[in-house]
Amino acid sequence: MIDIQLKDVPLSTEECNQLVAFAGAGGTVVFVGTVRDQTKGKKVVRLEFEAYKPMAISEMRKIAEVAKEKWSADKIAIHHRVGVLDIGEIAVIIAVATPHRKAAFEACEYAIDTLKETVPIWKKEIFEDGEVWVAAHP
Amino acid sequence: MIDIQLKDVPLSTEECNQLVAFAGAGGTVVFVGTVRDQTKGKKVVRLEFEAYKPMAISEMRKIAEVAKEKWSADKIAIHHRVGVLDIGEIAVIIAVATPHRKAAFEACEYAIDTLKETVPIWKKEIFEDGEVWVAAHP
Amino acid sequence: MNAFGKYLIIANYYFYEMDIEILAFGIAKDIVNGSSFTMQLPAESTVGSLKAQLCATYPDFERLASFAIAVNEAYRQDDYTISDKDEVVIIPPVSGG
Amino acid sequence: MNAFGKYLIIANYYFYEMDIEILAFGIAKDIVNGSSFTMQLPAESTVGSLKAQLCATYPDFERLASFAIAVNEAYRQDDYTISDKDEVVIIPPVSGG
Repeated sequence: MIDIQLKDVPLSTEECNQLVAFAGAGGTVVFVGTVRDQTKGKKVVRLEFEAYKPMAISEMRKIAEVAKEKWSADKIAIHHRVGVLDIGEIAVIIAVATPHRKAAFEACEYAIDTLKETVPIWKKEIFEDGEVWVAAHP
Repeated sequence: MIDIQLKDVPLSTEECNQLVAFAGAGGTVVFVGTVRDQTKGKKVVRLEFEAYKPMAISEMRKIAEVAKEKWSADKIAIHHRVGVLDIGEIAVIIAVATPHRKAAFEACEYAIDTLKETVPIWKKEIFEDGEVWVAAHP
Repeated sequence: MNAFGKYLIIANYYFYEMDIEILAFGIAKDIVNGSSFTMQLPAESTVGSLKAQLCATYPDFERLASFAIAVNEAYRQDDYTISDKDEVVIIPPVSGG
Repeated sequence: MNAFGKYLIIANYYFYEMDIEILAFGIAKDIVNGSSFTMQLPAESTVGSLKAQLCATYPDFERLASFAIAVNEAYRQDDYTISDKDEVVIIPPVSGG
């Protein structure tokens, strides 16, 4: 069960948890990324996420396939939000269920680390006096 | 924010996630343990969890204090269910939010590993033809 | 105090017994056939001597993967001394989570 | 085929140009001032030569922490050859999650 979604409506941890739940699970590990209220002390008003959708989905799927291959994590949900997000809203949820919980921890951490490096999604932080594409410049 | 609960009603991942969420979180890691439908191929009908309540709470609090000390994980919720659980119901949720996500993964894994070793809670598996206290015998 | 006086005091400790209320959980409840019971222990008994007496009275404790004793809501080592106002609990192998 | 004929074919490749539709996301959109644009590239251009031409036309690309090119929905190395039916996308540093 691999469930990859890019959604422009709020994400649900309950939904992701239920998607990956299976009768033989030793545990489910869920990573939840939320919108921070500040960057380097500067107040963030809101965020905008933009994705190159077909490739974002295929890159997230690749991550899930590697997790399945390497940690037998064949129950994995990766949901990412796009559009305008307010402070405290959930930007990403990664849920992994495995027979042994150690594998779920490792696969989930691999998935979020890799997502942040390879998935073509971009975050723009909007401040009171301007905006910036996160990580664009060195 | 340390939130320790022993509850005889269903646990909620949304609730735990919201309890630990804070404006500066780099990420929240949630471990969810559910009731399996079988043990060594034998069908489990339901489970019963029993706790030595005051000490279960103080031992869970100790775990949270160590996580806070070692990983600066000062936002942690540990909710454990007691009573009769059906297959698929959630037995435990551990949610940890930290400024840097690596710490949240490590603290959450430490917490569930230690909970399973030190917290005085006992699980009885009820089969169609009998019942057994899990892990009681070598 | 002379040597005889000292002996008397020791003897006094030795023969004084205390009634300890013991709580049992999980499989320990099945072994002692109840969730609490009272055990007579010599004064100044330790956790180690309580465990030995439990195993002597209920041999099923020796068949467990392990068991611990909590006194006043904390795990205690074998050398911990039990007093008669203490809350003493048998902790068979835990299986939460 | 003689040497002269071979030369002609090479010359033919060299002068043939293709119009490539390029999509831009994130800060790349701001740099090229739009979410898509058309670039004329020599036939058989590689990802490497496209990146060089992008930097020559829009010097702001050189100021990015990095940028990659995706062709047909996958990252491609500099030696990958672009054809005129390909979907070519500029991928500035990603920041999802």
